[in-house]
Amino acid sequence: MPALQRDTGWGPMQAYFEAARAAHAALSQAGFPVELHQPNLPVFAAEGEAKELAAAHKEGKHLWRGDAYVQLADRGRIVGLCRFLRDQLAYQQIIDVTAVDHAAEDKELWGMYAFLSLTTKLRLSVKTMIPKDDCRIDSIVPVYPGANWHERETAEFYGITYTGHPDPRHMLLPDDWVGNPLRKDYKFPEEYHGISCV
Amino acid sequence: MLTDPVTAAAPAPPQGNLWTDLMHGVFPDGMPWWMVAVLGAAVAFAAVMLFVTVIAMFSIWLERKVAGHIQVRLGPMRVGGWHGWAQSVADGVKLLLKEDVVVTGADRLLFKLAPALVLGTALAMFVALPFAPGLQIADVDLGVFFLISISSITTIGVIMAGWGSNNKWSVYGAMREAAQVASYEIPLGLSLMPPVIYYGSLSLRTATDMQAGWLGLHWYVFDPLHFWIAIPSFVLFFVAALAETKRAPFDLAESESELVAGFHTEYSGIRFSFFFLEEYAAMFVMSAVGAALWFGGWNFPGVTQMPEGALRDFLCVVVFTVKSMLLVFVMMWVRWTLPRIRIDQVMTLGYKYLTPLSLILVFAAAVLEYFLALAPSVLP
Amino acid sequence: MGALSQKFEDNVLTTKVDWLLNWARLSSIWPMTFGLACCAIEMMAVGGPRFDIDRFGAGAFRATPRQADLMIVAGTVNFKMGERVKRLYDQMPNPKYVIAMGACATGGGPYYKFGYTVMKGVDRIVPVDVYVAGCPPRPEALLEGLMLLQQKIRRQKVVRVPKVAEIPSTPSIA
Amino acid sequence: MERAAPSPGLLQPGQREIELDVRTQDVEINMGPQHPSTHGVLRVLIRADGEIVTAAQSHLGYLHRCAEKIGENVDWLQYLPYTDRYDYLAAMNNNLGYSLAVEKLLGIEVPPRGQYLRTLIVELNRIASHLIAFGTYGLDIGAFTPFFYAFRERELLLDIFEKICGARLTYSFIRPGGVFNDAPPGWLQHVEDFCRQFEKKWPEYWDLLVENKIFIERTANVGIIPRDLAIAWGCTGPMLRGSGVDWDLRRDQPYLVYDRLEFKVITGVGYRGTVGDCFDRNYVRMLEMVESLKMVRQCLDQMPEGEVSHPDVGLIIRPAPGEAYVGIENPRGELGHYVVSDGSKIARRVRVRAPSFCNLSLVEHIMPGTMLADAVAIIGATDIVIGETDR
Repeated sequence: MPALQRDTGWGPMQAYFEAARAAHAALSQAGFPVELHQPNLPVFAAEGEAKELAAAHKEGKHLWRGDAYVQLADRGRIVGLCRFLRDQLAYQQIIDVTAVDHAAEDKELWGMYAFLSLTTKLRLSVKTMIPKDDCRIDSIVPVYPGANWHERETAEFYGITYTGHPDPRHMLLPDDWVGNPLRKDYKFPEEYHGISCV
Repeated sequence: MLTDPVTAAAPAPPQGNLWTDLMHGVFPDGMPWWMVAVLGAAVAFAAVMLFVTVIAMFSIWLERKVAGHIQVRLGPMRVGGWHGWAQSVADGVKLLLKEDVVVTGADRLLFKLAPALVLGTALAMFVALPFAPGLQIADVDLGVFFLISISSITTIGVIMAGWGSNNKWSVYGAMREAAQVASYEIPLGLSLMPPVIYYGSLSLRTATDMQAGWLGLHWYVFDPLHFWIAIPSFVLFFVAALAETKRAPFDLAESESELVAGFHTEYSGIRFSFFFLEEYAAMFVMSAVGAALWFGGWNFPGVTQMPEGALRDFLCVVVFTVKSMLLVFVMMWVRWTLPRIRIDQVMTLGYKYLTPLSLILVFAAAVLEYFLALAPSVLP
Repeated sequence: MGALSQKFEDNVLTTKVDWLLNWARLSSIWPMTFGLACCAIEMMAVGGPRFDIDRFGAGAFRATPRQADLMIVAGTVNFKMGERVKRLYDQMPNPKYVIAMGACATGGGPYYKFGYTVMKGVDRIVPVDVYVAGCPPRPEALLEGLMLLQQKIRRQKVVRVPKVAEIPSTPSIA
Repeated sequence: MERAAPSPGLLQPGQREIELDVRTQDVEINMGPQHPSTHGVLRVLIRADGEIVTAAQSHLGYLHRCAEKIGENVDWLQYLPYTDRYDYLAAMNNNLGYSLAVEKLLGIEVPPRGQYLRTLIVELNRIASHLIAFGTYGLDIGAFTPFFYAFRERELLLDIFEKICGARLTYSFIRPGGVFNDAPPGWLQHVEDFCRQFEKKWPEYWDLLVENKIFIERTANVGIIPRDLAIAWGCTGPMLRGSGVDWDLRRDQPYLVYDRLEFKVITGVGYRGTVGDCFDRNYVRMLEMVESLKMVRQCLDQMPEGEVSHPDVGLIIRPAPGEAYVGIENPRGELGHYVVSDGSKIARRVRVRAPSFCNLSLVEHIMPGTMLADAVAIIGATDIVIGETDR
């Protein structure tokens, strides 16, 4: 039985790389402070990759695999970037707005935005850094209304304030919940309204 | 609780019926007329109560079995043994034993009065049903009129229940019921007119008598000259009756997927069981009216021709009940097949389609009778 | 039953009355339509054609707690929902029963350790009669839970005086 | 296309006067979290003027189970059972989405038979999920019987799943590296038998519910979502296709072996009303069942021999550092898994982009102006799974 015709089983990889490259080019031309991040490991793991990774880790080299993404240096321009993506590059849909907290001692959160174009069939990830001590970023709801609930959710999970959000209530947690559960330094509650949590 | 207004108002029935005959048997010298009336009413009430309870419980069991079999399952199978025949008994006893909750903030008087009113009207309707030649509690001259006017009182009970419950869902259910019944009274009443014109009487007894005869050809629906009016008017009546009894697809008052349980959301235990009984009693009454006016009442080939007597009366009761239960079965069948209509569509259907259609039918029936009266000799 | 409840000594009559009342209760356990999570799908399957809980007389799913006898807590209860579960339980009229269906309702299940909003068992807010194990339990397991509940109801004393500190006896075969 | 999110506006109590000095007051109704037609524990706060809904506001979180936090605390493979549990109606699809994301970081390819088995079983699961959607939608509209018919067929499907992985609902069958085990003997025949049976039953559903006059009246022209609104709000799946957008990840960004299968992408065409109404959403689901059946048949025909799993993937997985997003076509829309790895055996972040969550966010904005019964129809047509919206 022959191997599969296509390179992967998880979707068109190359299209993503090209999408990130093209978007990076267009965005930098439009004056956005963006940089392109592309994985430096091959799409498929070679034999003995684990050793190679361990060696690279010792040397402090960052080898990584996965999706290419575009990083926005100035988080204040996220709304403009979204509008550019929507109007110029035909990314009609916001797929996801989320954040990543890598470690409790990190000073910054990643703000992640995933876009999808229904016409060019491309996907794009945009990342921007949000410092934890000034945890605010502009809301992109005016551009993509679909980001509404994603931002509400991320706001309560990470304590990010999306300035200009039309409906900044709690999304999933009770209104009187204390803490931002997806932060790495989150302490699990002992009790809630008199009901023990352990 | 309930004194039958009709029996009380007509103290000395001109001919003896079964009950008065019985009384005369016990007191051969005769009783004072008021004692006859009171005792007759009491016995009638007991009989109706028993009959209604049995019929309603049987219908509830049947509903669950019918629903089960339509839905490719079995329905109750364990309780009591054979096909869960005791299911309704268990349900009834359990509901009696449940805690009787009266909600905080409820209008206690309305809340408690509503189930009694609803069940009372359902019982009152049984008074006019002609079960057998010798077994009708009161042969009301205005039988049909009496039935449809009494059946609307149920609505008042429903509104009381909805309002008294201090629950928004209940109020919605009550208001829907009010709107729905108010609009379906008209087609219901009008769809009863063609048979009334045909029989020339509002009495169900007269109607049944006029349908006596061999085979079913004297039944209104099968009458060779009238079936083309009888069948559409029956369909109209049936649809309006579904709406009147709050059955699907017109069960907006208690529509489970929208209003939780509608007007009886806050009712539990025995009071809830009153609503339950009423629903099935009302279904039976409506079906019985249909059976009496369109399907020959107690008449059945062979039974009609039997000599008068207890056996014949018994068979008549069986025939009448079976006919009514068949119509009840059709109501159940409809319920488990069709989706529910929205309230504005209910109104549209009632006012824009059923009412004009029933008016046309009344007109057609009147014209037909007029011409038949003109030419009595040429037609059979 | 308020005036008569638990006032009478054991004798033939009261035993028979209790038998009848218990029989009615256990034969007509109306559950509340109260699906929370994954287990709710299995609860629906129990009402479905293959398992058909209606065979036991427990198929009349009532949407309103006022008319329900049994709350099947089918799924994970978190703190936000817990208040509602408590309220729904309070809204049910006596006698009322609770089946904790599945691992989450029983004790937090797979969310025990890291589920910061998950209540570690619904028995922290409402009394539970029967626990059904599984994640989610098979429909047969829920049916068995129902039958266990029926057994439990069968042993209840309604008009008879309950013996204080009765040692629970194993049900005999006879 | 600058569409600011309209504020639900439930926060200030309001009265309004209409003509003839009749003062009416809007009623605020709390629908849920325990309500027969909110599909679980969704809570919708509705403000209604009589039967007309004037505003609606969804409240979520009654089933928040911290799936994303758990993802950061347990092993890569340990997380797999949690994916079963957020969309419990289509657990295979969730397993698949997560596995694909992890495989992307692992850089491995599943052997052909594994891929075919995955496609086959995912499509079967899609049928099972759409069956529930169809049945419960009937329930919402007030028809009880379709629900039971749907469950009858679903039980047949669950038998198939049970035979291959031992579970009825939460399978954990598709896992990083392949599938749990190969099909047992006779299993493929069993699937074929199911296809034959289902083919006969499907027209019954169509006649019973979809072509029913009352059903059409209740759903056609109700809750219309125009094309651009659906796109802007990030709707996916049948919700997007019901609005006439021809977009299906299985065709447009093919994963597994979908590029080798022939199938049609069903879009709403306004079969009985306007494009994008509730009827169309249900219509898309109904016809997708047929398409899935076709795909299952093709998978059976093309099923290759060989291994089903990648041999290198053990119980402890250490994917390469990096991040990966994989979106797959779940029965409800695009199910995205965004995983971030630092090379250790525990993930840094597992983000689930739940399709019901995004689809539901639009619902409260199309409800105003409809009737109370329509609100139920709209929620039903969205086909949400609360486990997934809340995670």
